[in-house]
Amino acid sequence: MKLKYFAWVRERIGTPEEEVELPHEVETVRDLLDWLKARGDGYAEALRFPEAIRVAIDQEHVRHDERIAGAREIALFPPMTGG
Amino acid sequence: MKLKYFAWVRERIGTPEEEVELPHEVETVRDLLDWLKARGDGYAEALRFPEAIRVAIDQEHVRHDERIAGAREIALFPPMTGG
Amino acid sequence: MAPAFEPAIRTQRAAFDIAAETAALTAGRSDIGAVVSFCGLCRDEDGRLAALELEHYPGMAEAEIGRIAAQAGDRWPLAGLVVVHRYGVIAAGEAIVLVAAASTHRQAAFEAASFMMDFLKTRAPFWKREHLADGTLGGWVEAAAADDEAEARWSAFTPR
Amino acid sequence: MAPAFEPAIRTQRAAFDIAAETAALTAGRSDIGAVVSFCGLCRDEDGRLAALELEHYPGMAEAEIGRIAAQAGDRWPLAGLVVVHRYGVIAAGEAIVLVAAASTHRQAAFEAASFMMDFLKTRAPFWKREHLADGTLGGWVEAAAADDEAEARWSAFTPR
Repeated sequence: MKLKYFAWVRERIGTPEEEVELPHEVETVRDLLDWLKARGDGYAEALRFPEAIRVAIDQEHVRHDERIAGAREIALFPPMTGG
Repeated sequence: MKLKYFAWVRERIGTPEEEVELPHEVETVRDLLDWLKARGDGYAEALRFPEAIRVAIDQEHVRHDERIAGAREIALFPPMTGG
Repeated sequence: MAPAFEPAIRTQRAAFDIAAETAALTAGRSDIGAVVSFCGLCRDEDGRLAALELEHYPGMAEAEIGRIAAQAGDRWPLAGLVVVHRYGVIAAGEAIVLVAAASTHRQAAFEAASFMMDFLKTRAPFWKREHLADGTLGGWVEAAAADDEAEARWSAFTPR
Repeated sequence: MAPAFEPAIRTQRAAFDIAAETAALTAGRSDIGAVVSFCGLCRDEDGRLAALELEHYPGMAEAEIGRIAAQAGDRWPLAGLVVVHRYGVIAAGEAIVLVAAASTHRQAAFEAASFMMDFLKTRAPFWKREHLADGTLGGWVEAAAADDEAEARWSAFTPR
């Protein structure tokens, strides 16, 4: 599965995107955030306040309780500041 | 005193403007409309429904109970349809 | 409270250039975050109309638009305001009126432009007459009750 | 209800031409009575900023703007809608975003353009970073609570 990161989430994790193999027990967005936080200091720093992280599955906004089965691309980013 | 007419008020009265000498007893806009109505068929036709007539004294909107003493220019016209 | 800007107000027979008018609002400035512009166009009413002819009251038209602009300047923190209102014969598809409002923030610019248009409709001394598609002269356009209602909503309105 | 128009949505690095974009909305048509355009510009924050750098999520940005546009098309009878959102480094005083909405009547055009902007602010995947006037890189702009409130007001809103 492809993960994409934007803005300060990207900077703290240190890469704009990566391919990951998720363990079977990672079922929801919330599970994914918890799993990523344990991958290293950058991840822990980026995801320290997980409630601040916005998530899109296959380019659509989702809530943290959304199930991720079948997703091709999951993006994590801060609240948007466009416009 | 100068009177100006616009749109269908102008057309029915038959002139865009005229100078008039008002009798002493014409004190308000309402008095003026009544006095004008008696000046001829075109005036009567233009001012048949006086409540529909909008009035400006010296280029500012006024109500029909406004006193006209001191006015230099009074304009009569239908409700505006600009914009 | 006096407005902190000098509104640009014109009536003219000629067409206007929206890009030039709005560019003048922001030229040489970097404190403006939002420009909202409204352009009102002559509709053909499903092919019924060839044009609208606008009569206006020279002098009062500019003065009344200026009074409406001053009210907008009192209500919203505007950095600039442009109003151009045409008169004469305006063909279907052509522009009749332009209002552009500039402000630091978008909500003020949106509300001020909408306020200007609602008051221009009901208070600026312009009258529209129809020129029909068959070449004959039509009647004078009647004032719409909806426009009075649109104006009235501002009396209960407080900017956020 | 499907929108009766095809919104034009673009993200791009280059500056846009407001006149050309809005002219495209009305070209060859005489059924449009109102075009409301919003242009959002980069402010220098009292001289503190040289520029804003906008990062975006290519693909999702256009898709999300399209979803917002479809909602606007369901809510208001629009004849056309244009959204152009820039990314990359945008100097103070330059334009960042353009929304233009065309409709038969002015209120629909005003409300649709305002709705588009409120939802672009909170839902379109763009992030702003400050470039300071002293040449250094500043921080990421934080999302404003006022923008969430501006979005929320539409959930209680019914077009007239």
